[in-house]
Amino acid sequence: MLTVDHTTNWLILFAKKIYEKKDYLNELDSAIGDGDHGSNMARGMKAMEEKLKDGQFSNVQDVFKAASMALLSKVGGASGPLYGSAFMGMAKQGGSDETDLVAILQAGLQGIQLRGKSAKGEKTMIDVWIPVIEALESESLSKEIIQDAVLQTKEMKATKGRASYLGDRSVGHVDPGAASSGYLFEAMLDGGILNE
Amino acid sequence: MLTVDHTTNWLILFAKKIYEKKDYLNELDSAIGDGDHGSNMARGMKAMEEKLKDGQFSNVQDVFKAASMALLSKVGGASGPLYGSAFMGMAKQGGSDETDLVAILQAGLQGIQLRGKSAKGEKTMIDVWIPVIEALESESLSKEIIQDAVLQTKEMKATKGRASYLGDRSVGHVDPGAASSGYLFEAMLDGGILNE
Amino acid sequence: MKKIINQPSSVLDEMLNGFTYSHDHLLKRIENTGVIYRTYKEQGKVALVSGGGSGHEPSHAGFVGKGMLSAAVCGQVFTSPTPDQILEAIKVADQGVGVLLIIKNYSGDVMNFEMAQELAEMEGIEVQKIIVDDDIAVEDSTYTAGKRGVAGTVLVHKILGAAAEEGLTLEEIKTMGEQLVQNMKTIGVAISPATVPEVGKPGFQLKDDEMEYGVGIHGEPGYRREKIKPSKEIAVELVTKLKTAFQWQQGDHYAVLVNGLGATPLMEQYIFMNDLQALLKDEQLRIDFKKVGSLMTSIDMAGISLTLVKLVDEKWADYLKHEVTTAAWI
Amino acid sequence: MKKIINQPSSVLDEMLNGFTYSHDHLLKRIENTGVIYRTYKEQGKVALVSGGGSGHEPSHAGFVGKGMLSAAVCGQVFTSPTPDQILEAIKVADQGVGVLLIIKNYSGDVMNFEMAQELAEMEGIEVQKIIVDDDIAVEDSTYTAGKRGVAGTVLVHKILGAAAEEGLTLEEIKTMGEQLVQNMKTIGVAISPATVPEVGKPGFQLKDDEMEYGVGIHGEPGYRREKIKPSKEIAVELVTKLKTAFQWQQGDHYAVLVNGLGATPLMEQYIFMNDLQALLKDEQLRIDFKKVGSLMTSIDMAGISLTLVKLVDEKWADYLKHEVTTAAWI
Ligand SMILES: Nc1ncnc2c1ncn2[C@@H]1O[C@H](COP(=O)(O)OP(=O)(O)O)[C@@H](O)[C@H]1O
Ligand SMILES: Nc1ncnc2c1ncn2[C@@H]1O[C@H](COP(=O)(O)OP(=O)(O)O)[C@@H](O)[C@H]1O
Ligand SMILES: [Mg+2]
Ligand SMILES: [Mg+2]
Ligand SMILES: [Mg+2]
Ligand SMILES: [Mg+2]
Repeated sequence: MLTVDHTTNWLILFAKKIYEKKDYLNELDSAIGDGDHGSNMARGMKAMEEKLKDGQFSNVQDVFKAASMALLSKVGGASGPLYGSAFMGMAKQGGSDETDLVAILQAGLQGIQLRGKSAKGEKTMIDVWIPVIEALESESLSKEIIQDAVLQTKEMKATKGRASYLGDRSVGHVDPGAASSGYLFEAMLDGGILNE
Repeated sequence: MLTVDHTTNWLILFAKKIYEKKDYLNELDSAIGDGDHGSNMARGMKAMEEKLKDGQFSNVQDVFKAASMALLSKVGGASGPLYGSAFMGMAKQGGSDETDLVAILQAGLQGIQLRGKSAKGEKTMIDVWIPVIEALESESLSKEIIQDAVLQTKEMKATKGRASYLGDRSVGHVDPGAASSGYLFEAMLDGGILNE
Repeated sequence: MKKIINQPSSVLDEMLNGFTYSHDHLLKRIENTGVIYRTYKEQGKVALVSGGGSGHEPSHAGFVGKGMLSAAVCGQVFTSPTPDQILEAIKVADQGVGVLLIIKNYSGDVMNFEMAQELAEMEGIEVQKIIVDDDIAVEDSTYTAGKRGVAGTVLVHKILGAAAEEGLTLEEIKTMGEQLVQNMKTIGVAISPATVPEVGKPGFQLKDDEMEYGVGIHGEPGYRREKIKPSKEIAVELVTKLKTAFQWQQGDHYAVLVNGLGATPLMEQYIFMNDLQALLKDEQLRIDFKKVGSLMTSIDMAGISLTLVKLVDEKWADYLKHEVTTAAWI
Repeated sequence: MKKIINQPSSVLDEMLNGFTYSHDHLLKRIENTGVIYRTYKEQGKVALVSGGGSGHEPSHAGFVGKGMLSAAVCGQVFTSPTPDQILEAIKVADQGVGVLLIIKNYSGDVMNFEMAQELAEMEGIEVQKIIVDDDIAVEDSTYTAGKRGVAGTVLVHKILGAAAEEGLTLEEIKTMGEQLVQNMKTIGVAISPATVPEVGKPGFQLKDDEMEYGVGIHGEPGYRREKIKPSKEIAVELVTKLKTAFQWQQGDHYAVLVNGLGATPLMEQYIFMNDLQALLKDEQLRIDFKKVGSLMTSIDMAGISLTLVKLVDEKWADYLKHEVTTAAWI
């Protein structure tokens, strides 16, 4: 079961990873996008961290909602509404059942897909969300699986987002949003959410 | 005595020298001005040559007048009105007496000075005109004297024209207008004006 | 990177302050946001709101004013603004009869503006949107995020701004906007790249003698890179692309915009216009409106874009000439 | 050299053709000359004529129109136009009550315009002149050709243009112009040089981290070269120079122009304006008019200049705001 503390801890670990990897994410985005994914996410993480540290949350739903609002109002670009919609979906699902992590992540994925109209294999962040959720369902989620999913985007050809303008030239580069989503799930493992 | 043929021949030799030295004059002007003196003069020479070749001139005055108009209407910048005024002064003087070359050149010099409000030693074209006229008066004009006058401008500090903005940094460079005036007088010698 | 700035991270805030100060007789900024709105209001008229990432100055804030936009939302450099700010802009702009959002077709912009639209509708404001995708450098296929929105967007501001001032309804303006976008195409060429202040180095590289056709206004890749050509040949390339896309007929009426990308002097823009003039004459098109200037830039990118609008609605030419009071439309 | 042009030698002609085509509802070109004149005429009003070398676009032809210049004479790039062309401009501009020449203080311009003045007077046209020398980077001494005329010239066009339209006499306008020039000072900074098309390489060199204060609009040398500084510090340097020159008092009324030199994006110009705003506030000056834009450029030079006008005549602020119809004044 997710608790307010666990969830907060998870998201703060996520923020830390993003700060550490900010330049790397910018570099990934420079290769196939506009070079700002690290800066965008870091800006959002800072706002999220502030909200999480200041806030008094009575339930998991409010934690996700706070994260969603912070990202929506600070990130902009494509990743702002996408992560914002993901956490908004997770908040809604968390409101009805805090115990089912798979259902919560699925609601997050659905949030992204409704907003981004994206499908599997288009070289976006959801190409990490989908295998991670599958592995979680079969109780086999590990850091390798996450990293593997991130790496898999390298060979994909982008058909959504800015990278799609590159056509075939997008092949051979890891998708920056996939990488940042990878950090989200690594933080989830590091936060010990699964061990509870 | 100047004749229409001599004078035309002189000016066409002048044009040739300018074409040959266009880049060099631009270079001189790049060092202490805006790098266009060669292009400016070449543009004017082309117009002058056309006028001289087309025209039927009954006297020397008309030759100088044609040259003046060509330069005035094609050169622009500082050298256009200066050379234009020089030839206009020469035309006026030539109209009253075609025999006295010294008086004609003096009228040309006066044309420059009235227009440019310049005095000796300000690192301009008149620093060639003045010694040339003096040498002509004492019947000692030679190419060395011309070249020497041009070179003398190297050590002067400009106080007129664009080069004046450089202050002390203008020292050490030959003045482009002095160089082009040098070619005018070399052409005069080459044209055999003095031998008549 | 050589720029007259202070901290790269404070570029947006300082620019907007300087902008608002410079034009305080026309417009205001909602504090702590990237929202610039005109102080001129007219009850009962539809309001136009646009915006997007910054770095395209004078777009879009330069077109806020009587006869054009009611408000513009300025995001971080090359980054779409956020829904909460867009919502603020919608609220300040609305004069009771609805707001039209003019969105350049980038995933980020579309998603953020759509979220703002949803939020505004929840607050009872009528909101419609049009999506501008005039850049024909990229094909609209299932393999791309669609065509990009570029310089033509400014002409959309102008035409729909006049329509709004004339009192057309939200529905009418939206319909006109959609028809306009379908009849508007742009294609550009870059000869040197832009440097985002926070990135500190150019977004792509071009050799000293290279140019690239079809580069996007955020430095998105174009369709061909080659040795730099004379203006005349560039004009032929761009006009040929547009001709194929429009399939025009002799005598068709068009409007034309030659747009500088930021670091390109007017001298070059007018020389290009001169080459263009000859080609359009050969094609026997009737040009009812022309405009030259750096209206939709890409920071300090050098290059130009060419926009043509087929004037299928005869009002458009009048609307383009309709008087306005803004910081940037002459 | 990377430019969107054809033959470097035909830059002027092609640019003027493109310019005239783009603005043919406002102005015309006298064939085979660099003279651009407004088609709007008003009998009995004084006509203003300006001009100079090209490469400063939109100056001066961009300011030809109702309420500003009657005609502009465009010379070769960075080269004064010739007297015969200036004479043509005077003749086409004169509406029977005389012509005022507005000349930037360069030897070439002054001499060519003065010759044209003499020629026009011989034809019975009343002509007066004012010489603009607003650039305080260079001292006015017997060791220089005087101070240079730069961006302030555009404000002279604007103020005197409004005065002419109001019906002031030639003598009155000339007197006002002289007073204006005495109360107007400009100082600039370049961060990268300009390339004259026919020369093909930059007029001077600056290292990747260098800037130079006081560079002229033809690349004339400035007064100090140093490592590039943040906009704030550049603003302090320029304002300090202007303060010394003006010796202003708290509460004095000023107009301000932040001018881009050609390749500098509006983003930087507005950031600089923001820094300036703070300094002018500290000085407790009252700023009655502000303007930002690339109005007096130096081809593709990057940098900015700052012009202040002490508004000793209260009409000047109104005249600056007076409506005009030109290609470039917004
Ligand atoms: N339609 C979409 N659906 C899912 N993810 C998307 C979509 N569009 C973009 N993305 C993700 O967003 C990432 C880029 O985010 P970011 O660089 O912050 O935004 P922007 O593209 O506006 O600069 C991409 O790497 C991709 O993973
Ligand atoms: N006031 C003056 N009197 C005499 N000669 C001058 C004066 N001003 C400039 N010159 C001459 O003109 C030359 C520069 O001419 P040019 O480069 O064609 O014009 P510009 O300075 O307008 O570019 C200088 O080298 C100098 O000899
Ligand atoms: Mg990005
Ligand atoms: Mg010169
Ligand atoms: Mg972005
Ligand atoms: Mg010159």
